[in-house]
Amino acid sequence: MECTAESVAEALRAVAAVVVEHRDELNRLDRAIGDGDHGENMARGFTALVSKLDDHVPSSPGGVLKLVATTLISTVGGAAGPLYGTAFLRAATSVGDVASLDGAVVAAALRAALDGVVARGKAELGDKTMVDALTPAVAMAESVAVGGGVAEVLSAAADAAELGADSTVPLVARKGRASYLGERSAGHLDPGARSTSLLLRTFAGRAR
Amino acid sequence: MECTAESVAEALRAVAAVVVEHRDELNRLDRAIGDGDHGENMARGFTALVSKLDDHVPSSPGGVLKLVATTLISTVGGAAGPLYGTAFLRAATSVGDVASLDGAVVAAALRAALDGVVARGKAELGDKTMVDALTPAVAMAESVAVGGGVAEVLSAAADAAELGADSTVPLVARKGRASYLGERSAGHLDPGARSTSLLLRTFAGRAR
Amino acid sequence: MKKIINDPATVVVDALRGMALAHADLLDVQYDPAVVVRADAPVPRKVAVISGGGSGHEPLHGGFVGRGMLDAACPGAVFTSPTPDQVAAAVARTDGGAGALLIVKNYTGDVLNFETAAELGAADGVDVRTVVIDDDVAVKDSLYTAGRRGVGGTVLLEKIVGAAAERGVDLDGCEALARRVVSQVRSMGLALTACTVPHAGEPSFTLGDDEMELGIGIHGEPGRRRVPVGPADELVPALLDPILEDMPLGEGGRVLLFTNGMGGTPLIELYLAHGIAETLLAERGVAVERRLVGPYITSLEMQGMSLTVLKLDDEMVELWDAPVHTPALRWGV
Amino acid sequence: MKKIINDPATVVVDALRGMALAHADLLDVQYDPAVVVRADAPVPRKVAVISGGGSGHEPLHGGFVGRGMLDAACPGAVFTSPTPDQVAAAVARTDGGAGALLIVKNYTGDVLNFETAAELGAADGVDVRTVVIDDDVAVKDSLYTAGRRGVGGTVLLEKIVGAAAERGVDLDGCEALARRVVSQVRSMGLALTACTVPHAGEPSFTLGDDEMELGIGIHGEPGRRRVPVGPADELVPALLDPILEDMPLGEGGRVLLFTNGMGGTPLIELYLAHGIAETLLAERGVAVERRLVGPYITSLEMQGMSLTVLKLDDEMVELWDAPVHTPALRWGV
Ligand SMILES: Nc1ncnc2c1ncn2[C@@H]1O[C@H](COP(=O)(O)OP(=O)(O)O)[C@@H](O)[C@H]1O
Ligand SMILES: Nc1ncnc2c1ncn2[C@@H]1O[C@H](COP(=O)(O)OP(=O)(O)O)[C@@H](O)[C@H]1O
Ligand SMILES: [Mg+2]
Ligand SMILES: [Mg+2]
Ligand SMILES: [Mg+2]
Ligand SMILES: [Mg+2]
Repeated sequence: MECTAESVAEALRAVAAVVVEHRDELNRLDRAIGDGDHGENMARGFTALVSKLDDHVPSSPGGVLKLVATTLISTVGGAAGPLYGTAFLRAATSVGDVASLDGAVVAAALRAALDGVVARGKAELGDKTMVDALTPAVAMAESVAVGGGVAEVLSAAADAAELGADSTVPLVARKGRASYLGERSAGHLDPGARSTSLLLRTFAGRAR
Repeated sequence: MECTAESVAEALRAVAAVVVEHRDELNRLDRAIGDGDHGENMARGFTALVSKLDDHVPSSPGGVLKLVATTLISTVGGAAGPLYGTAFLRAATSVGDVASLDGAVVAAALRAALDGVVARGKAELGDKTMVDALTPAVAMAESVAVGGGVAEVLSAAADAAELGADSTVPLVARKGRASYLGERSAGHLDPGARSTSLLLRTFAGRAR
Repeated sequence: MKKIINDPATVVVDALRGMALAHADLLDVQYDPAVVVRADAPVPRKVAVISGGGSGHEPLHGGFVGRGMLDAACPGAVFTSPTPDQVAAAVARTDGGAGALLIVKNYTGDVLNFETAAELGAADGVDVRTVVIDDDVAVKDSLYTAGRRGVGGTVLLEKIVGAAAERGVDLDGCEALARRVVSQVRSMGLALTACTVPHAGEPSFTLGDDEMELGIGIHGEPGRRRVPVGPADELVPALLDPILEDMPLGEGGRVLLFTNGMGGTPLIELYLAHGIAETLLAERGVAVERRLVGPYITSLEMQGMSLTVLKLDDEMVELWDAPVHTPALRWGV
Repeated sequence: MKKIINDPATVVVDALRGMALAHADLLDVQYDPAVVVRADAPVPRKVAVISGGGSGHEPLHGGFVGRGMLDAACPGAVFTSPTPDQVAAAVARTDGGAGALLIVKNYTGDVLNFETAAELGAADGVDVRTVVIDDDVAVKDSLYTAGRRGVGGTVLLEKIVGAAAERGVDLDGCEALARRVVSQVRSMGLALTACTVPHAGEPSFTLGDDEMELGIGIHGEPGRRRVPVGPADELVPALLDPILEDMPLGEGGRVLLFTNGMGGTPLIELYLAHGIAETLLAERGVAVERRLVGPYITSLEMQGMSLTVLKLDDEMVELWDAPVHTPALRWGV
C-alpha cells in the first residue's frame, strides 16, 4: 500500500473515530489520576481535525501531519494539546515534503515525535506518561524499519506501545497532574499512554 | 396538690425536659411540611427558660408564666416564638397575681392563651396549626372545670389536644410555612399542634 | 452532613465573629442580642433601614449592611426568624432621629416577630414602619396560604430603599418607595438539590437523580411541584414565564434582571442561565437596563437558582446606581 | 449530574454569552478564539496583564478582567488549559505597546500552552513575559512532581500586579513584583465533596459520608490524603499549619488572609472558618492587615475551602487597596 497524503488523511479519520469511541474510557482513566478530561480533549481535537480535512487535504503527507499539529495545538488544550501537537509538528518536519512514506521515514518520524514530546514535557521513561508508550514504540519501529515496510513498522510500534502503556499501571507518576497523587497514582493506567497506543494501533490497522 | 409558683416552675422544668427529648421528632415533623426547626426553636426557648428559673423563680404563678412569655419571645424566633409567647403572656394576665391556681383559673388561662394565639396568628380551626390542638383542649378544660381541679382540667385538655393534633394529619395547611405546600401538606402531623399536646400532657402529668 | 462548623448550636455566632473580623471597617457586630450594625451608626437625621431573618441566606442580610443599604441586620438562628428583642436593639442602636423602616420577608415567623418589635420600638418613641416583601410568584397569594414569600426581591428592595435613605429621603418617602418596589418585583426559584440545616443533620427533602423542585423558597422547604430536570433552555423559561404572567410588562418595559444562585450552584451556571433569561426578555421587547448575577440570597449549600425581575423607573435606576459600600455589594465608593 | 446547562460541549461559550450580557460595560467577549477582554483595551502604554486557565473556577479569571486587574482572560474548556491561539489573540488584542505579562498557574497543560503562546507573541514583536504561580503547599515541589500547583494565590497576584500595571509600572517592574508576590504567597485547600465536570457526568472522585480530601487542588483531582471530617476548629489548622510551616512569618509578620470557597460551600461556613483562621494568626503574633472572604477561585460545585496567606509589604498593601473595577472585585471606583 502506498502511503500518500490521502491515505495518511484517511488513517487520521480512522484515528478520530477511534478516539471518539474511546472518549469515555480515556476520561475515566484520567478521572482516576487526573482531572477526567483526556478523552474530551482528544475527541475535541480530532473532531476539529476531521472537519479541516473535509475542507481540504494538504498535498503531502508532511503537510497533513503539520495540519494535525496546528489543529491539535489550537483545539486540545491541557497537557495533551501541546505535547501531541509538538509530536506531530516534529514528525511533519522529519517527513519533509516526500510524496509517500516508507518504513524508514515513518520510524524516523516517530523518533522525532518522541524527541519533541520529551523536549516539551521533560518526562523521562518511568514517569508514567505517554513517553512510556512512545519510547518502546520508537525503539521497535527503528529495529523493524531495517528492511520493513510502513505496515510492519507501525504494527511493531503499536505492539510495543501497548506493552509500554500497560507498564505504566504500577508506576508512581512524576509528571503531569497524576504526580500530585504521589503513591496513590500507582495501580492505574496512564491515560496519555493509553491514547498513544490507541493512535499507533489505528495507524497500524490502516497501513495493512 | 397546690398549684403555686414553685410547682408551676417545676412543671415547666419537666416541660423543658420533654421538649428537649422530643426535639428530633418535632424537627422531623417540621422537615416534612416546614423548615425543620420547630424542635430546635422550642428546645432553645425552654432551655433558656430553665436557666432563668435556676436564677430566680418569680413569686406568683402569673409571674412565672410571664417569665415564660418573655423568655420564649426573646429566644425562640420563628412562628412559634411569638405565638407561644403571646399564649403565655395572655395566660399570665388571665391568672393575675393569685398565689395558687385552681381548675377554673387554669381553664380561663387556657382560653386566654388560645385567644392570644388566634389574635396574633389569625388561624382558624382546620388550618393545620397549633390552634387545632388548643381549641378542643380549651373546650374540654372549660367543661371539666365546672367542679374539677387543676389535675382533671389539665388531663382533659391534654387528651383533647392529642386528638386535635392527630386531626391535623389529613388537613391541607392554610397558615404558616406548610401552606406553601398546598395539597402536599396533607398526610403529615402539624409540628406546632404536636408540641402543644406535648406541653399540655406534661403539665397534666405534673398536676397529678 | 459535612459542614465546616464546630457546634450546630453556635454556628450563627461563630460566623458572625468571622464576619466581624473580615469587615471591621464596615460593621459593628453585637452578640447579645445578635445585631450586625453599620460601623458609623447612628447616622443623624437619616432613616434607619433595618432588615433581618433566619441565617443561612448569606450574604443576606448582614452582607448588605453599610453605607447606602442597611443600617442593621438581625440574624436569627439558621432558617428561623430573629426575635423581637434583636429587632428592638437594632432600632435603638441605629435610630438617628428620622425613624426606622423594617424590611420584612413575608413568612409568618418573620412578620410576627417584627410586628412585636415594631410595637416595642413605637413604645420607645421611635417612629417605626414595616414593609413586607412578598415577591415569590410560586406561592398563590390567597386566603389559603400564608401569602407569597419574600425572596430575591428583598435584595433589590434593600439596595434601593437604602440608597434613598442615604440621600435623606424621609420615612414617609422611604416607606412609599419601598411599597412601590414591592409592587413591581417578582421572583421564582428552583432547586436541584436540598440543603441541610446544621442542627437537623439531614437534608430537608430528597430529590431523585433527575428531579428538581420548581417554585422553591429559601428555607429548604419543598417547592410547588417536583419535575424532571431539563436543559437550561427549559429551566429558565419555567422560572421566567410565571414571573412575566404575573407582571405584564408590555413592549418597552424596562427591568432589572437578577439571576441569583441558591448557594451551591457555580457561577458558570448562573451566567449561562442569565444569558438565556436576558435573551428571552429581549425577544419579548423588554429592555434589561440593570442586572445582578451571583449568590446573594441563598439556602445554605442548596444547588439551584432564582430569577427576579424588577420593573424600573428613572428614580429606581438612579437609586440602584447610587453608591453602596457593604461586604457583598459595593460600587461608587 | 444535575446542572443548569444545555449541552456539555457548549457550556463555556454559553456562559460567556451570559457574562457578556451581564457585564457589557466592563467586558468585550470574543468567541473564536475565546477571550474575555477589558472593554477599553488596548490601554496605550500600559503593560497588558493576561491570565487564563480551564473554566469551572469562576469568577477566576474572566471575573477579574477590568480596570486595575486583568486586561484579558483566556477561558479553556472546563478544567482544561486554554490553547496558545487564545493566549496569542489576548496578547494581540490588549497590547498597548508596553508588553504583556502572562500569569500562569503551574499545571503542565497551562505552562505548555502559555509557553507556546509566549513564543508566538514574541515572534509578533510584543515583549511577552511569563510568571508561573505555584502557591499550593499540599504538593511537594520536587523532581518527583509537576511542582506546586497554582491556586488561591493567583487571585491576589492578579489584583496586585494588575494595580501596578494600571499605575504605569513597566514590564520589568511588573514582572519583578509578580515574582515577589509568588515568593510570598502560600495556600492549601480541602474538599468535603467532589465536583462533576459537565462532559464527564459523574464526580471525579467519591468521598464517604464523613471523609474529606485534604490538600485538594482546584480541578476535582484527589488531594494529598483522605481523612475524617472534623470540626472547623480542626479543619482550619489543618490548612493553616502547613502554610505557616512553609513560610516562617515570625512575630510581627503582616499578611493578607484569603478565605476562599470552592464553589459549593455557603458563605456562613466561610466566615466561620475565616474567624478561626484570623484568631489563630493573631495568637501567633501575625497581623492580618487585609482580608478577602468568598468563592473567588472555585471547582464548580465542590464543597470545600482553601486558605491563602500573602506576606505583605507596604507596596503590596497600597496596590491591594488601589481601585479595581471588575465583575467580581470592585472597590475605589
Ligand atoms: N510532562 C509530560 N510529559 C509527557 N506527557 C505528559 C506530561 N504531563 C502530562 N502528560 C501526559 O498527558 C496526559 C494528560 O493529558 P490531558 O488529560 O489531556 O491533560 P491535563 O492533564 O492538562 O488535563 C497524561 O496522562 C500524560 O500521559
Ligand atoms: N398563623 C399561625 N397561627 C397559629 N399557629 C401557627 C401559625 N403559623 C404557624 N403556626 C404554627 O407554628 C408551627 C411552626 O413553628 P416553627 O417551625 O417553630 O416556626 P417557623 O414556621 O417559622 O419555622 C406550625 O407547625 C404551626 O403549628
Ligand atoms: Mg486531564
Ligand atoms: Mg419551622
Ligand atoms: Mg423556621
Ligand atoms: Mg485538564
